[in-house]
Amino acid sequence: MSTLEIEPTVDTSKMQISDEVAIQIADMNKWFGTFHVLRDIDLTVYRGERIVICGPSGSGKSTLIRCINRLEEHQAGQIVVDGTELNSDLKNVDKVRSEVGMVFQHFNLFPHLTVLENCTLAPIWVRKVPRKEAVERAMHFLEKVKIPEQADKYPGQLSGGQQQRVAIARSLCMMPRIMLFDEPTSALDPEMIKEVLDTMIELAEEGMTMICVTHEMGFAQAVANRVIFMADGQIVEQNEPKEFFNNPKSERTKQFLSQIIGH
Amino acid sequence: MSTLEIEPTVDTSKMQISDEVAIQIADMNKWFGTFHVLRDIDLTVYRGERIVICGPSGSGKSTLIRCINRLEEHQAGQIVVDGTELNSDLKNVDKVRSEVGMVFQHFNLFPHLTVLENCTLAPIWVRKVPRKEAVERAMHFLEKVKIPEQADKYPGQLSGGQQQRVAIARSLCMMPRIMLFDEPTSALDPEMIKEVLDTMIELAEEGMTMICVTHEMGFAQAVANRVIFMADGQIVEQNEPKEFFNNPKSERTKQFLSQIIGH
Amino acid sequence: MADYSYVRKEMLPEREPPASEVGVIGWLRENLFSGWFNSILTVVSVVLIYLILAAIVPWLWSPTWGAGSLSECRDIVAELGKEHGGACYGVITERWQQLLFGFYPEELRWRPILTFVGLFVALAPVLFTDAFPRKMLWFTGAYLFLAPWLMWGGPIWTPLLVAAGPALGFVAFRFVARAAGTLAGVIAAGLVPILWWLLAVGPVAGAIQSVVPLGIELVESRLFGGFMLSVWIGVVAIAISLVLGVVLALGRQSDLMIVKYLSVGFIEFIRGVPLITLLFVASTLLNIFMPPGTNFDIILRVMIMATLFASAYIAEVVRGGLAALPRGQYEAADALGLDYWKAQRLVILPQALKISIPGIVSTFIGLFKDTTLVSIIGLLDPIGLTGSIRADANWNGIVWELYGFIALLFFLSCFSMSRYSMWLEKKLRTEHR
Amino acid sequence: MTTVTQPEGRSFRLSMLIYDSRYRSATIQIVALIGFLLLIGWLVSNTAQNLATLGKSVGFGFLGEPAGYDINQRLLDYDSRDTHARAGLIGLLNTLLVAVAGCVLATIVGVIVGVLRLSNNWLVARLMTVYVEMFRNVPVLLWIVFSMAILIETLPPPSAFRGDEPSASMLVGDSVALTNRGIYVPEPLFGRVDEEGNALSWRQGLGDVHLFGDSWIRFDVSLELIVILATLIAGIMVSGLIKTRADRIQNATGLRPTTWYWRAGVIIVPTAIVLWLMGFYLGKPELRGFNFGGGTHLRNSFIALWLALSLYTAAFIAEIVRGGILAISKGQTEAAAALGIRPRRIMSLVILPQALRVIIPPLISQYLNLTKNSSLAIAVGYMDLTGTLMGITLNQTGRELEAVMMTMLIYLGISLLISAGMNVYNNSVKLKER
Amino acid sequence: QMDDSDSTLAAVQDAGVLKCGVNSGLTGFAAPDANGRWEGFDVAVCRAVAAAVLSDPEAVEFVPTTPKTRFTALASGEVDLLVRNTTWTLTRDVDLKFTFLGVNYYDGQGFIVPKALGVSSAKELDGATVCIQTGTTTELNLADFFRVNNISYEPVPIETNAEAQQQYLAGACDTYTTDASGLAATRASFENPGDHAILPEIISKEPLGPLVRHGDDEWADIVRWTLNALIAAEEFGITSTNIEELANGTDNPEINRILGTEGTMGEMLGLDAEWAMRAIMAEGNYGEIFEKNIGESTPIGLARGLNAQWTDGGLLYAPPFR
Ligand SMILES: Nc1ncnc2c1ncn2[C@@H]1O[C@H](COP(=O)(O)OP(=O)(O)OP(=O)(O)O)[C@@H](O)[C@H]1O
Ligand SMILES: Nc1ncnc2c1ncn2[C@@H]1O[C@H](COP(=O)(O)OP(=O)(O)OP(=O)(O)O)[C@@H](O)[C@H]1O
Ligand SMILES: [Mg+2]
Ligand SMILES: [Mg+2]
Repeated sequence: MSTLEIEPTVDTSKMQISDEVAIQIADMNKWFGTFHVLRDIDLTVYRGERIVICGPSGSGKSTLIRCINRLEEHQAGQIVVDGTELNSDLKNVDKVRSEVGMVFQHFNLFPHLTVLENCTLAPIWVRKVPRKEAVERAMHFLEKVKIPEQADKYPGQLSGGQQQRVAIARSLCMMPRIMLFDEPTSALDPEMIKEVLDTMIELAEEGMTMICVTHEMGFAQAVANRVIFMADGQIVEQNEPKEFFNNPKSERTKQFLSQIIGH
Repeated sequence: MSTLEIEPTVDTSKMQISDEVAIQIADMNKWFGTFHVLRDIDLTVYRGERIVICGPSGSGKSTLIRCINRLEEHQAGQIVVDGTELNSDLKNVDKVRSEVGMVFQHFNLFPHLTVLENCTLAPIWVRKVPRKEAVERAMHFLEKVKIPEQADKYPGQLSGGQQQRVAIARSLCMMPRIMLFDEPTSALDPEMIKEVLDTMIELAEEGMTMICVTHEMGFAQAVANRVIFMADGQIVEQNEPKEFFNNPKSERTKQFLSQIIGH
Repeated sequence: MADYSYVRKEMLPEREPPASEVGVIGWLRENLFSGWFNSILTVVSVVLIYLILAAIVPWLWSPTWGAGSLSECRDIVAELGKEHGGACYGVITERWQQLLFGFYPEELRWRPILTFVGLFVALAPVLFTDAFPRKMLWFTGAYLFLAPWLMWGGPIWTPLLVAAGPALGFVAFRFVARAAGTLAGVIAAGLVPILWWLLAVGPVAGAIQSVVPLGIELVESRLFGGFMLSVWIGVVAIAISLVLGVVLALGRQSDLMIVKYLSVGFIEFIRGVPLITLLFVASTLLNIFMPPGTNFDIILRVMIMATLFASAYIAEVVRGGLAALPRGQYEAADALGLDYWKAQRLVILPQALKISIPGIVSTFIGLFKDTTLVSIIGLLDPIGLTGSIRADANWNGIVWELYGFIALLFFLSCFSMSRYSMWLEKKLRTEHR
Repeated sequence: MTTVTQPEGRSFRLSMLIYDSRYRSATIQIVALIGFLLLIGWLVSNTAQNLATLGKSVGFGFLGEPAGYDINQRLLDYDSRDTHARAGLIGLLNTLLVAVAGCVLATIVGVIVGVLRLSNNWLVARLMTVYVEMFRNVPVLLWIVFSMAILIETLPPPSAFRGDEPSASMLVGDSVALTNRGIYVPEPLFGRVDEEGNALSWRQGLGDVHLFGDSWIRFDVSLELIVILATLIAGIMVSGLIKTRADRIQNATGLRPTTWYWRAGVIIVPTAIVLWLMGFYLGKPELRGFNFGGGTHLRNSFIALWLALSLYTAAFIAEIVRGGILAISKGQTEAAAALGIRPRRIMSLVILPQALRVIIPPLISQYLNLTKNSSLAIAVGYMDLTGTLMGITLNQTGRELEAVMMTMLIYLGISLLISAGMNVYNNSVKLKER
Repeated sequence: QMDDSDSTLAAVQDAGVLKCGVNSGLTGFAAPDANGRWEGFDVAVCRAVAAAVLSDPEAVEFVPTTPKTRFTALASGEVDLLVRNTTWTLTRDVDLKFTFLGVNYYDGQGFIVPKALGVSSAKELDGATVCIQTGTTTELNLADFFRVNNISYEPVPIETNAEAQQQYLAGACDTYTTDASGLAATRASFENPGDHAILPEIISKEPLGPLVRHGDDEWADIVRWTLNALIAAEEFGITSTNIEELANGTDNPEINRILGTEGTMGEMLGLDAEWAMRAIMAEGNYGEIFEKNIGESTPIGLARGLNAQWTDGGLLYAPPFR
């Protein structure tokens, strides 16, 4: 993993963390068939927090954040997002999903729609935003991710970095209060990683609550206010980034960090 | 482009250039449809020369060397290879092709044949070499490119660098007097570039006439005795490597070199 | 803001999922009753299955294997007091051999069986490339000539001399290619075997046979029938159409306008008309198109038309395979100095054909099913035979048992072939980089 | 540009025909063409010779002669004194009828089965798999024969409806009869009268227009039909306007007004009024003599052929649909779900537009197959093109060459039309891509 | 026209086998049994010809034909002889260029109805659904009959007799029409034959007989006189059981001429003297063939009717062997 050197211009002072709880996960368990993939997860995320999750492959990181917007169903325990409990009530699911944006490793843009249409689709059909307003909003966020000029192209015509930035803009257009990122940079060429991370840093500076699965340790150090290390479906260690990287407590963490950095 | 540091062990003294003309291109023009891709190309290559062609993408480098073994047909002017003019006479084409080996960017090995079979195919069927001799010859060249132990594997089982070396050995098995390389390293991971360049340097040391499209400037400086810069289908500048890199004459060349090195 | 620092002291063990998630209940909940819509679907399906089975099973269960005629069956069923009647299997007992082999002489039936078994042995090295040694391909080659001989019989010399055709073609190629170039060589290699087969094989085989009589009993193709006929038409048509199809596919991919349009015209024509019209050509017109006095028997004529039919489809399959190859393969072959035919034979076709095998298998399945159409022009394939069997006063009025038996035969063979082709496709997809 | 001309004095040599790339392709093509022409010539001369021996001549005069046979299923009027040409036309229309009806039903069933195969209901998915495998792996001819046999054996004969205690009864308020001779449904009629025979509407129907006089392509156009069609089209256009307006409102305010009842209304109400004005009523089938009379009779042969072809083709279409949906990666669904889009909208906004590009080309070639397979109609006595032109006409007149060739050319024409349609579609999709 | 060099007789004798076109399955007339041996009334004629020409009644290659393929098969030389319940009509004789060689079965198109229908005459069939076997003269006769009587009907065309029977029994058609012989054969295999009646109207003449191609009179003569020999044999009481004995010579010169003990009839036909004897021995005389395959003792149970000898009031009348 390339440990990106983040310039010290990241302005953490702006990143306010309130006392309000954004996500509350209690005693959550999940199985795939008989495979126990998430075990007794307890996690409280406050509004404005920026959390980075790391851990070896297969440790359940993706599954955890996919549970938060119910792309996966958990079988035991509780997940409360913004005061709404995720259970079999589909209305709650809809509510949570409209609060929570998600960005995937492989962008998952809709290839048959232009960039602009990708961004306006959900606002128009889910939020019932007038088209004009939706377009304005989309252009606003496309400017924010610095590709307003690509609005009329199709995703296939963009580079990976550009596509991922469109994906971020598409999520933002739904005005989410929480953003989930699942390894947003790991499918990108090195030159493009930076442009995506820059966009994410900007988001963080604006106070967005973020949970990000990533192995970009530079990003974690610069932006996160908490790093969570998972292994075998459990939260093994969590701490502030500085402490976490300089002074890991558990053996598993040490071993993992040495691998990542030695790489 | 990574400018590879070539060790100064390259023994240029061995690289003899004779007065004999290997390739003579005069006033050659080529169009793709109405697009004028090569314009008034004049080029004389002497036996034993090592020529590197560089230039921006789309400038016609590949097309030029593909004309030399008639993978593309030129529409005006003359190309004489080893005393044989390339014209509509198919016998001449066959003759030239058997004198000229070519290595592609994407290797183009035959995936259904083992490495050894890849190397013996053309000698047996084109040169009518007895199978035993063809195998011996193939093993000889596979040793030369340092992968005799892979002879019975299929190309799909090899790394990119190994595949490209097999491709070189395959060409050599036809005992060509001239070798053409079209960006032989640009599809390779950085670690593998060196092994392929080493093989090519070895070839150069043995006095093979070589024309190589590449952006590996280290290689050009160490091995080439002439660098040709193309742009817009024309030869814009040519010179000895030292002069070319340190003291480019034309604006286009300067601009190009600054891009390549600044990158 | 809390203090986040947290370290797990000991790792949690893996636990069993809650009972509602696994086991029978979990499975049922997840797969059958997740949500009201699914529950309704499940109930509807169960009812449907019950209705179908309730209608069929009692009918199927009927101990009539020994009955010698429909009326005997009726008596047996009536004795059992079955309300809705029962199947009459006596007809299968009596006629299954006919349905399988047609009128092929009983004492010679080992020959089609042997041919059929040989087919698998011959196909094995082609279809399961990894599991069988390449040497077995020799048997595959020999089988091409052995199988027709086994089926039709006659002097051993005929297949041997027919097999000599390709060899002669090769010699001709060598000779002519040296004297007049590859293209002429290829033409000669095509013409010589054809002339040899058409003009020389018959008399020469006859001559040798009169000196050294060696052979097996001749079986006329009119005796072919039943399922064997379907298989045999399918196999022969596919085998020959492979050659024709490759030629057509190359023609269609060619830069030469006329060659291309001739190929396209042929392919599109054949694919544009129903097979039944081609079979009508076989039954009513083919003899008119041939020189006066020529007389193929109807099964040969059907095979000819089926071959033409299959070759258009195979051509499209092979074309797909050719198109799937990257351009670099052609260029590398060119740069090595291989000429067009060598490049095709050594580099392009081996790869393209391998990619095409699933498509070829599907074409075969389609053709195999379509062979039932020959019943419409009076051939006694399984469906044609049902007519003849029902013309027997004993079995007049039988419907389901015969059709069911035939459907079962077709289902078993087509299903297993299509499974194989799917397996192969999956394998090729992972293999192909 | 300076062209280097070929050095002078290089005269033409014969070997250049093969070894010179300028002549080589021409040489090969001319050889191929000559070979082809020779082949054609050979076939034609053989044919001529054989026909001469048989004392036959080629000619299409037979098409103008009376056919002499009756056709039960026909879309245009026809009786046994009409010509063979008209019989052929009736057959062709029957072919087209069953092909179009088959394509429609096959698509509906295929899409449903394809989607259900992906259902997370284990039983349903299995059931659909069984359906697909069962139909795909048994020859279509068997299915056609089977479905005919099922219709004949399981449905009651018309006589079962007769008598004081009939063992079978009509459905849907005595207006639909399922019999083993086919299905009788009410037919639309105009100019309704009351018991005394007085017209109940302003017109006693409008009558028909006869086109093409007495020739073999003559046909009647019902004026009522034209009026209804015109009304329908006008309604649909107004409905389109309403949709445009709804779009506009949605664009402006984000809220889409509920307009479906308006849109349905402007189509249905005017049509209903027009129908009433013309005295529209449904003529119910009723038992008359040996058969049901009145109503529209969908014959067994048609239904059996239609069902068998549709269900058989549907099995293939189901696989195509399933493949098309699977080809759209799971990521697309997840991304849409994560945006809060509801499953049904995900289908219509994200999955289907993409899947259709994958699905439609193979779908159309299935339509082609279905059309070609409809030629198996003779197995159940449905008088399609093969049954008339290549069947009874051929058999009565002994004109094998002409009849078979004409049939082939007609089928070829249909196929080419369908594939031309497919090409147009492919090109239009391609344009959208980049 | 054919010249002598490709005479059918020579071709058949060269091949050593007679290619005979038959129905692919018609109860009593032609059908293969469980062992694949063809049996039936038409088949017997083929065997008789083979016996006459090749001295081996088994030297027949039976080519199953459908109504659609039969004429092409004969015209193209795929079969040497067509014996397949084919009606002798002017068009077939003249326009299709075939030669009919006599009549082996006088048939006529009739109707079968369930007795429950309460119909006693075909003229009462107004509006009925009629099953017909397509590709034959039946549908033309049917169209004519209903038109002449100015009544309507609904034709249901069906490919094979077996399917027609199935539809008729299920009530999918009110009546089934085909040659009366076929109707009788079909009715015989019903579960309750007594519930069905064959209507009195015979709406057509259907003389069924063997045919060959135009232009080879020698071959036509052989087949024609083989058939005549079978008929005459019955008239003169020559049966397969007494033929050996009669062949030793009798007082009846006509019998002697038929059996080749007198005269040179075989030679005239280009055969040997015992040709007719072999033909009769193959499956018996006409009467025996009839009884064995379709007569009253068989399930088909056809009465001789029109097919009785002229001496018994029928139409069978073999020209003199003289
Ligand atoms: N749909 C599924 N069905 C069954 N097992 C699954 C499924 N999805 C994931 N798993 C398994 O659950 C475990 C955790 O998967 P998860 O994707 O959450 O890991 P991760 O930590 O994100 O790994 P990575 O870094 O490779 O993305 C893995 O062992 C995986 O194989
Ligand atoms: N077969 C072809 N048909 C039409 N245009 C072509 C063809 N091949 C190449 N071209 C065009 O000719 C021009 C020169 O192509 P060429 O491949 O020679 O460039 P190049 O200098 O090798 O570039 P690169 O560094 O990208 O390989 C390009 O504009 C290309 O688009
Ligand atoms: Mg993951
Ligand atoms: Mg290039």
